[in-house]
Amino acid sequence: MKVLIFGAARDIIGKRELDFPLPTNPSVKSFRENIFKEFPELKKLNALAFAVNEEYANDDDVLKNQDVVALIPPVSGG
Amino acid sequence: MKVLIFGAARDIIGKRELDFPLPTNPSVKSFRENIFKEFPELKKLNALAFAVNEEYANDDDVLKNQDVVALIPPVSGG
Amino acid sequence: MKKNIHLSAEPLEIGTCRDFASGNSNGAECIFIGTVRNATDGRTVHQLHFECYESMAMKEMDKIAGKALEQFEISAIAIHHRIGTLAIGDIPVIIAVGAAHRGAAFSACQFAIDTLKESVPIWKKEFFEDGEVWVSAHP
Amino acid sequence: MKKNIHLSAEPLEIGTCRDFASGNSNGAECIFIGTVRNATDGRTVHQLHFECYESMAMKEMDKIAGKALEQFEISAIAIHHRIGTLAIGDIPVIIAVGAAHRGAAFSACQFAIDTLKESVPIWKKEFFEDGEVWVSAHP
Repeated sequence: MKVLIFGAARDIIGKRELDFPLPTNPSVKSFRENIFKEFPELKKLNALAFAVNEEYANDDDVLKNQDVVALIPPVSGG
Repeated sequence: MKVLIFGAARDIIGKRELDFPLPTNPSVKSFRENIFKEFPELKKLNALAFAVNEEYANDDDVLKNQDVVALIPPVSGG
Repeated sequence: MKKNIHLSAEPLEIGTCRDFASGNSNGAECIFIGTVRNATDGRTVHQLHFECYESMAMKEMDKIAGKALEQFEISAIAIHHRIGTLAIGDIPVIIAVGAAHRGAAFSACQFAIDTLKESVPIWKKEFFEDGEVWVSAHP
Repeated sequence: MKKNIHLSAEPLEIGTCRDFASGNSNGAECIFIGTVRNATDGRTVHQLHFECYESMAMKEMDKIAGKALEQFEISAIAIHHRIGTLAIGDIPVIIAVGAAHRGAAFSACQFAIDTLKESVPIWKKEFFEDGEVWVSAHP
Protein backbone atom coordinates (compact mmCIF):
# COMPACT_ATOMS: atom_id res chain seq x y z
CA MET A 1 0.00 0.00 0.00
CA LYS A 2 1.29 3.42 -0.90
CA VAL A 3 1.39 5.82 2.05
CA LEU A 4 1.85 9.59 1.62
CA ILE A 5 3.27 11.50 4.55
CA PHE A 6 2.88 15.21 5.23
CA GLY A 7 3.93 17.97 7.60
CA ALA A 8 4.99 16.99 11.11
CA ALA A 9 4.44 13.30 10.33
CA ARG A 10 7.05 13.52 7.60
CA ASP A 11 9.58 15.00 10.01
CA ILE A 12 9.01 11.93 12.24
CA ILE A 13 9.14 9.29 9.52
CA GLY A 14 11.76 11.10 7.46
CA LYS A 15 10.14 10.28 4.12
CA ARG A 16 7.44 11.71 1.84
CA GLU A 17 6.22 8.28 0.86
CA LEU A 18 6.30 4.72 2.15
CA ASP A 19 5.34 1.29 0.97
CA PHE A 20 3.48 -0.25 3.88
CA PRO A 21 1.99 -3.76 4.13
CA LEU A 22 -1.79 -4.15 4.09
CA PRO A 23 -2.86 -5.17 7.62
CA THR A 24 -4.18 -8.75 8.11
CA ASN A 25 -7.51 -7.25 9.13
CA PRO A 26 -7.44 -4.53 6.46
CA SER A 27 -9.23 -1.74 8.35
CA VAL A 28 -8.01 1.82 8.80
CA LYS A 29 -7.93 1.10 12.54
CA SER A 30 -5.49 -1.81 12.06
CA PHE A 31 -3.39 0.29 9.73
CA ARG A 32 -3.15 2.99 12.39
CA GLU A 33 -2.10 0.47 15.03
CA ASN A 34 0.58 -0.92 12.72
CA ILE A 35 2.01 2.42 11.67
CA PHE A 36 2.01 3.62 15.28
CA LYS A 37 3.93 0.45 16.21
CA GLU A 38 6.48 1.13 13.49
CA PHE A 39 6.79 4.85 14.26
CA PRO A 40 5.83 5.40 17.93
CA GLU A 41 6.74 9.10 17.69
CA LEU A 42 3.54 9.62 15.70
CA LYS A 43 1.64 9.29 19.00
CA LYS A 44 3.15 12.59 20.09
CA LEU A 45 1.18 14.47 17.44
CA ASN A 46 -1.89 16.38 18.57
CA ALA A 47 -3.97 14.21 16.27
CA LEU A 48 -3.43 12.13 13.17
CA ALA A 49 -6.13 11.61 10.58
CA PHE A 50 -6.03 9.30 7.61
CA ALA A 51 -7.17 9.79 4.07
CA VAL A 52 -7.80 6.97 1.65
CA ASN A 53 -7.74 7.92 -1.99
CA GLU A 54 -7.98 11.62 -1.16
CA GLU A 55 -10.97 11.30 1.18
CA TYR A 56 -10.94 11.39 4.98
CA ALA A 57 -11.32 7.83 6.25
CA ASN A 58 -13.06 6.30 9.28
CA ASP A 59 -11.66 3.56 11.52
CA ASP A 60 -13.97 0.95 10.00
CA ASP A 61 -13.15 1.69 6.37
CA VAL A 62 -11.64 -1.30 4.58
CA LEU A 63 -8.31 -0.94 2.79
CA LYS A 64 -7.17 -2.57 -0.43
CA ASN A 65 -3.64 -3.06 -1.66
CA GLN A 66 -4.00 -0.48 -4.42
CA ASP A 67 -5.34 2.25 -2.11
CA VAL A 68 -3.34 5.38 -1.49
CA VAL A 69 -3.34 6.20 2.20
CA ALA A 70 -2.22 9.58 3.52
CA LEU A 71 -1.15 10.55 7.03
CA ILE A 72 -2.81 13.87 7.88
CA PRO A 73 -1.40 15.61 10.94
CA PRO A 74 -3.44 18.56 12.27
CA VAL A 75 -4.03 20.87 9.31
CA SER A 76 -3.08 24.52 9.57
CA GLY A 77 -3.91 26.19 6.28
CA GLY A 78 -5.46 29.60 5.86
CA MET B 1 -33.88 78.59 13.02
CA LYS B 2 -32.16 77.09 10.00
CA VAL B 3 -33.70 73.78 8.90
CA LEU B 4 -31.96 71.43 6.44
CA ILE B 5 -34.16 69.03 4.50
CA PHE B 6 -33.07 65.77 2.87
CA GLY B 7 -34.30 62.91 0.72
CA ALA B 8 -38.01 62.18 0.71
CA ALA B 9 -38.67 65.08 3.11
CA ARG B 10 -37.25 67.47 0.53
CA ASP B 11 -39.60 66.12 -2.14
CA ILE B 12 -42.49 66.95 0.21
CA ILE B 13 -41.36 70.40 1.27
CA GLY B 14 -39.86 71.30 -2.10
CA LYS B 15 -36.80 73.01 -0.62
CA ARG B 16 -33.33 72.07 0.63
CA GLU B 17 -33.44 74.61 3.41
CA LEU B 18 -36.02 76.56 5.41
CA ASP B 19 -36.07 79.32 7.95
CA PHE B 20 -38.49 78.12 10.62
CA PRO B 21 -39.59 79.95 13.80
CA LEU B 22 -38.32 78.70 17.15
CA PRO B 23 -41.32 77.13 18.96
CA THR B 24 -42.68 78.92 22.03
CA ASN B 25 -41.74 75.89 24.10
CA PRO B 26 -38.43 75.35 22.31
CA SER B 27 -38.21 71.56 22.48
CA VAL B 28 -37.58 69.20 19.58
CA LYS B 29 -41.03 67.75 20.27
CA SER B 30 -42.70 71.14 19.78
CA PHE B 31 -40.66 71.73 16.64
CA ARG B 32 -41.87 68.42 15.25
CA GLU B 33 -45.49 69.29 15.99
CA ASN B 34 -45.10 72.67 14.30
CA ILE B 35 -43.37 71.38 11.18
CA PHE B 36 -45.93 68.55 10.87
CA LYS B 37 -48.69 71.17 11.08
CA GLU B 38 -47.04 73.19 8.31
CA PHE B 39 -46.29 70.15 6.11
CA PRO B 40 -48.78 67.38 6.97
CA GLU B 41 -47.39 65.17 4.19
CA LEU B 42 -44.35 64.53 6.40
CA LYS B 43 -46.57 62.22 8.48
CA LYS B 44 -46.67 59.83 5.53
CA LEU B 45 -42.97 59.07 5.89
CA ASN B 46 -42.00 55.78 7.52
CA ALA B 47 -40.22 57.74 10.20
CA LEU B 48 -38.68 61.16 10.58
CA ALA B 49 -35.74 61.82 12.87
CA PHE B 50 -34.24 65.17 13.76
CA ALA B 51 -30.67 66.24 14.09
CA VAL B 52 -29.57 69.35 15.93
CA ASN B 53 -26.13 70.65 15.00
CA GLU B 54 -25.25 67.37 13.27
CA GLU B 55 -26.24 65.10 16.16
CA TYR B 56 -29.39 63.00 16.45
CA ALA B 57 -31.78 64.77 18.83
CA ASN B 58 -34.33 63.57 21.42
CA ASP B 59 -37.82 64.94 21.96
CA ASP B 60 -36.77 66.73 25.15
CA ASP B 61 -33.72 68.48 23.71
CA VAL B 62 -34.01 72.26 23.88
CA LEU B 63 -33.58 74.35 20.74
CA LYS B 64 -31.98 77.74 20.37
CA ASN B 65 -32.42 80.24 17.56
CA GLN B 66 -28.91 79.68 16.21
CA ASP B 67 -29.23 75.85 16.06
CA VAL B 68 -29.20 74.06 12.74
CA VAL B 69 -31.96 71.47 12.66
CA ALA B 70 -32.09 68.74 10.03
CA LEU B 71 -35.02 66.57 8.93
CA ILE B 72 -33.76 62.99 8.61
CA PRO B 73 -36.13 60.64 6.78
CA PRO B 74 -35.27 56.91 7.01
CA VAL B 75 -31.64 56.56 5.96
CA SER B 76 -30.69 54.13 3.21
CA GLY B 77 -26.96 54.33 2.67
CA GLY B 78 -24.62 51.41 2.07
CA MET C 1 -5.83 52.35 16.55
CA LYS C 2 -6.48 53.72 13.13
CA LYS C 3 -9.60 54.81 11.33
CA ASN C 4 -10.09 56.24 7.89
CA ILE C 5 -13.33 57.85 6.75
CA HIS C 6 -14.04 58.93 3.20
CA LEU C 7 -17.12 60.32 1.47
CA SER C 8 -16.79 61.13 -2.20
CA ALA C 9 -18.50 61.48 -5.56
CA GLU C 10 -15.54 59.69 -7.18
CA PRO C 11 -15.37 55.90 -7.62
CA LEU C 12 -14.19 54.07 -4.49
CA GLU C 13 -11.05 51.95 -4.58
CA ILE C 14 -10.73 48.59 -2.90
CA GLY C 15 -6.93 48.77 -2.95
CA THR C 16 -6.92 52.08 -1.07
CA CYS C 17 -9.21 50.69 1.62
CA ARG C 18 -7.17 47.52 1.90
CA ASP C 19 -3.88 49.41 2.17
CA PHE C 20 -5.33 51.31 5.03
CA ALA C 21 -6.51 48.21 6.91
CA SER C 22 -3.27 46.30 6.33
CA GLY C 23 -0.48 45.96 8.85
CA ASN C 24 2.22 43.50 9.84
CA SER C 25 0.49 42.53 13.06
CA ASN C 26 -2.65 41.53 11.15
CA GLY C 27 -3.45 37.93 10.37
CA ALA C 28 -6.84 38.72 8.87
CA GLU C 29 -8.60 41.33 6.82
CA CYS C 30 -12.30 41.44 6.06
CA ILE C 31 -13.52 43.66 3.26
CA PHE C 32 -17.20 44.36 2.66
CA ILE C 33 -18.13 45.78 -0.72
CA GLY C 34 -21.63 47.01 -1.40
CA THR C 35 -22.59 46.94 -5.06
CA VAL C 36 -25.55 48.31 -7.00
CA ARG C 37 -27.89 45.40 -7.76
CA ASN C 38 -29.79 45.22 -11.03
CA ALA C 39 -33.13 44.61 -9.30
CA THR C 40 -35.12 45.30 -6.11
CA ASP C 41 -38.06 43.05 -5.32
CA GLY C 42 -38.00 41.87 -8.91
CA ARG C 43 -38.14 45.34 -10.46
CA THR C 44 -35.25 46.29 -12.73
CA VAL C 45 -33.09 49.08 -11.34
CA HIS C 46 -31.43 51.37 -13.89
CA GLN C 47 -29.40 53.56 -11.60
CA LEU C 48 -29.15 54.87 -8.07
CA HIS C 49 -28.64 58.29 -6.66
CA PHE C 50 -27.13 58.81 -3.21
CA GLU C 51 -27.39 62.09 -1.39
CA CYS C 52 -26.10 62.83 2.08
CA TYR C 53 -25.91 65.30 4.92
CA GLU C 54 -22.19 65.46 4.44
CA SER C 55 -20.85 66.93 7.67
CA MET C 56 -23.12 64.75 9.82
CA ALA C 57 -22.48 61.64 7.70
CA MET C 58 -18.73 62.07 8.22
CA LYS C 59 -19.30 62.38 11.99
CA GLU C 60 -21.54 59.32 12.11
CA MET C 61 -19.10 57.21 10.08
CA ASP C 62 -16.29 58.33 12.35
CA LYS C 63 -18.35 57.27 15.38
CA ILE C 64 -18.92 53.83 13.86
CA ALA C 65 -15.20 53.39 13.22
CA GLY C 66 -14.45 54.48 16.78
CA LYS C 67 -16.98 52.05 18.24
CA ALA C 68 -15.64 49.22 16.09
CA LEU C 69 -12.12 49.90 17.38
CA GLU C 70 -13.44 49.96 20.95
CA GLN C 71 -15.69 46.91 20.79
CA PHE C 72 -13.58 44.53 18.70
CA GLU C 73 -9.92 43.55 18.76
CA ILE C 74 -9.08 45.15 15.45
CA SER C 75 -6.12 47.24 14.41
CA ALA C 76 -7.62 49.44 11.70
CA ILE C 77 -10.85 50.22 9.88
CA ALA C 78 -11.61 52.14 6.71
CA ILE C 79 -15.16 53.22 5.84
CA HIS C 80 -15.59 54.72 2.38
CA HIS C 81 -18.97 55.77 0.97
CA ARG C 82 -19.75 57.14 -2.43
CA ILE C 83 -22.46 59.68 -3.25
CA GLY C 84 -23.98 60.94 -6.48
CA THR C 85 -25.28 58.83 -9.36
CA LEU C 86 -24.25 55.17 -9.62
CA ALA C 87 -24.90 52.52 -12.26
CA ILE C 88 -25.41 48.75 -11.86
CA GLY C 89 -22.23 47.15 -10.52
CA ASP C 90 -20.86 50.40 -9.10
CA ILE C 91 -19.70 50.42 -5.50
CA PRO C 92 -21.55 52.65 -2.99
CA VAL C 93 -19.62 51.45 0.06
CA ILE C 94 -16.45 49.67 1.09
CA ILE C 95 -15.53 48.72 4.64
CA ALA C 96 -12.11 47.20 5.27
CA VAL C 97 -11.01 45.89 8.65
CA GLY C 98 -7.63 44.51 9.74
CA ALA C 99 -7.13 42.40 12.85
CA ALA C 100 -4.80 39.87 14.41
CA HIS C 101 -7.55 37.24 14.24
CA ARG C 102 -10.37 36.66 11.80
CA GLY C 103 -13.28 36.56 14.24
CA ALA C 104 -12.83 40.18 15.22
CA ALA C 105 -12.32 41.24 11.60
CA PHE C 106 -15.60 39.67 10.49
CA SER C 107 -17.57 40.92 13.52
CA ALA C 108 -16.31 44.49 13.26
CA CYS C 109 -16.90 44.64 9.51
CA GLN C 110 -20.47 43.38 9.87
CA PHE C 111 -21.11 45.71 12.82
CA ALA C 112 -19.86 48.66 10.77
CA ILE C 113 -22.04 48.03 7.71
CA ASP C 114 -25.11 47.18 9.84
CA THR C 115 -24.70 50.37 11.87
CA LEU C 116 -23.94 52.49 8.81
CA LYS C 117 -27.24 51.39 7.29
CA GLU C 118 -29.07 52.38 10.48
CA SER C 119 -27.54 55.68 11.39
CA VAL C 120 -25.53 57.45 8.70
CA PRO C 121 -27.57 60.23 7.03
CA ILE C 122 -27.28 59.04 3.45
CA TRP C 123 -30.32 58.51 1.24
CA LYS C 124 -30.65 56.29 -1.78
CA LYS C 125 -33.08 56.90 -4.62
CA GLU C 126 -33.72 53.99 -6.97
CA PHE C 127 -34.58 54.68 -10.59
CA PHE C 128 -36.87 52.14 -12.27
CA GLU C 129 -38.19 52.16 -15.81
CA ASP C 130 -41.48 53.65 -14.60
CA GLY C 131 -40.41 55.95 -11.80
CA GLU C 132 -38.12 56.64 -8.92
CA VAL C 133 -38.35 56.12 -5.20
CA TRP C 134 -36.46 57.06 -2.04
CA VAL C 135 -35.62 53.69 -0.50
CA SER C 136 -37.43 52.89 2.78
CA ALA C 137 -38.94 56.37 3.01
CA HIS C 138 -42.58 55.33 2.76
CA PRO C 139 -44.49 52.39 4.28
CA MET D 1 -23.99 28.83 -8.93
CA LYS D 2 -20.32 29.38 -9.48
CA LYS D 3 -17.25 28.28 -7.63
CA ASN D 4 -13.61 28.92 -8.34
CA ILE D 5 -10.81 27.01 -6.60
CA HIS D 6 -7.15 27.85 -6.94
CA LEU D 7 -4.00 26.50 -5.29
CA SER D 8 -0.74 28.05 -6.35
CA ALA D 9 2.84 28.90 -5.44
CA GLU D 10 2.38 32.31 -7.10
CA PRO D 11 1.10 35.39 -5.23
CA LEU D 12 -2.69 35.52 -4.92
CA GLU D 13 -4.63 38.41 -6.43
CA ILE D 14 -7.55 40.08 -4.69
CA GLY D 15 -8.83 41.53 -7.97
CA THR D 16 -9.02 38.11 -9.60
CA CYS D 17 -11.00 36.72 -6.67
CA ARG D 18 -13.30 39.72 -6.62
CA ASP D 19 -13.93 39.55 -10.37
CA PHE D 20 -15.03 36.02 -9.91
CA ALA D 21 -17.43 36.79 -7.06
CA SER D 22 -18.92 39.84 -8.79
CA GLY D 23 -22.18 39.88 -10.69
CA ASN D 24 -25.01 42.25 -11.49
CA SER D 25 -27.48 40.50 -9.21
CA ASN D 26 -25.13 40.97 -6.24
CA GLY D 27 -25.69 43.71 -3.70
CA ALA D 28 -22.87 42.55 -1.44
CA GLU D 29 -19.44 41.02 -1.58
CA CYS D 30 -17.42 39.82 1.37
CA ILE D 31 -13.72 39.20 0.92
CA PHE D 32 -11.58 37.52 3.54
CA ILE D 33 -7.83 37.91 3.23
CA GLY D 34 -5.47 35.93 5.41
CA THR D 35 -2.10 37.59 5.90
CA VAL D 36 1.17 36.42 7.45
CA ARG D 37 1.46 37.99 10.88
CA ASN D 38 4.80 39.12 12.26
CA ALA D 39 4.31 37.26 15.55
CA THR D 40 2.66 34.22 17.16
CA ASP D 41 2.15 34.26 20.93
CA GLY D 42 4.62 37.10 21.15
CA ARG D 43 7.40 35.33 19.23
CA THR D 44 8.65 37.06 16.08
CA VAL D 45 7.85 35.12 12.90
CA HIS D 46 10.32 35.50 10.04
CA GLN D 47 8.57 33.49 7.37
CA LEU D 48 6.08 30.72 6.79
CA HIS D 49 6.13 27.66 4.65
CA PHE D 50 2.92 26.03 3.45
CA GLU D 51 2.85 22.53 2.06
CA CYS D 52 -0.22 20.65 0.93
CA TYR D 53 -1.62 17.38 -0.31
CA GLU D 54 -2.52 19.04 -3.55
CA SER D 55 -5.10 16.76 -5.14
CA MET D 56 -6.96 16.26 -1.87
CA ALA D 57 -6.71 19.95 -0.92
CA MET D 58 -8.33 20.90 -4.24
CA LYS D 59 -11.14 18.39 -3.57
CA GLU D 60 -11.71 19.66 -0.03
CA MET D 61 -11.76 23.31 -1.12
CA ASP D 62 -14.21 22.40 -3.85
CA LYS D 63 -16.44 20.68 -1.27
CA ILE D 64 -16.37 23.80 0.92
CA ALA D 65 -17.38 26.00 -2.01
CA GLY D 66 -20.16 23.56 -2.90
CA LYS D 67 -21.47 23.51 0.67
CA ALA D 68 -21.34 27.30 0.89
CA LEU D 69 -23.42 27.56 -2.30
CA GLU D 70 -25.89 25.02 -0.88
CA GLN D 71 -26.20 26.42 2.63
CA PHE D 72 -26.23 30.17 1.96
CA GLU D 73 -28.01 32.38 -0.55
CA ILE D 74 -24.88 33.32 -2.44
CA SER D 75 -24.23 33.60 -6.16
CA ALA D 76 -20.51 32.83 -6.34
CA ILE D 77 -17.49 31.93 -4.24
CA ALA D 78 -13.78 31.92 -4.96
CA ILE D 79 -11.30 30.15 -2.65
CA HIS D 80 -7.65 30.75 -3.44
CA HIS D 81 -4.80 29.35 -1.34
CA ARG D 82 -1.11 29.87 -1.74
CA ILE D 83 1.60 27.33 -0.94
CA GLY D 84 5.37 27.55 -0.65
CA THR D 85 7.38 30.11 1.28
CA LEU D 86 5.71 33.37 2.38
CA ALA D 87 7.05 36.46 4.12
CA ILE D 88 5.35 38.80 6.61
CA GLY D 89 2.41 40.55 4.94
CA ASP D 90 2.07 37.96 2.18
CA ILE D 91 -1.34 36.47 1.56
CA PRO D 92 -1.85 32.72 2.12
CA VAL D 93 -5.59 32.73 1.47
CA ILE D 94 -8.35 34.79 -0.11
CA ILE D 95 -12.04 33.93 -0.02
CA ALA D 96 -14.43 36.12 -2.00
CA VAL D 97 -18.20 35.69 -1.87
CA GLY D 98 -20.91 37.49 -3.84
CA ALA D 99 -24.57 37.56 -2.82
CA ALA D 100 -27.76 39.53 -3.24
CA HIS D 101 -27.70 40.43 0.47
CA ARG D 102 -24.88 40.99 2.90
CA GLY D 103 -25.91 38.54 5.64
CA ALA D 104 -25.38 35.55 3.37
CA ALA D 105 -22.12 36.95 2.01
CA PHE D 106 -20.64 37.34 5.52
CA SER D 107 -21.93 33.97 6.76
CA ALA D 108 -20.71 32.03 3.74
CA CYS D 109 -17.30 33.71 3.80
CA GLN D 110 -16.82 32.96 7.48
CA PHE D 111 -18.09 29.40 7.05
CA ALA D 112 -15.60 28.87 4.22
CA ILE D 113 -12.51 30.09 6.08
CA ASP D 114 -13.53 28.29 9.30
CA THR D 115 -14.04 25.02 7.43
CA LEU D 116 -10.89 25.45 5.36
CA LYS D 117 -8.88 25.71 8.55
CA GLU D 118 -10.46 22.52 9.87
CA SER D 119 -10.42 20.24 6.88
CA VAL D 120 -8.18 21.24 3.99
CA PRO D 121 -4.90 19.28 4.03
CA ILE D 122 -2.50 22.19 4.09
CA TRP D 123 0.23 22.54 6.70
CA LYS D 124 1.95 25.66 7.88
CA LYS D 125 5.46 25.76 9.31
CA GLU D 126 6.45 28.90 11.19
CA PHE D 127 10.08 30.00 11.19
CA PHE D 128 11.25 31.83 14.30
CA GLU D 129 14.68 33.21 15.06
CA ASP D 130 15.50 30.14 17.12
CA GLY D 131 13.75 27.37 15.24
CA GLU D 132 10.78 26.23 13.25
CA VAL D 133 7.54 24.49 14.09
CA TRP D 134 4.60 22.87 12.30
CA VAL D 135 1.62 24.85 13.57
CA SER D 136 -0.79 22.91 15.84
CA ALA D 137 1.02 19.63 15.25
CA HIS D 138 2.11 19.04 18.84
CA PRO D 139 0.33 19.61 22.17
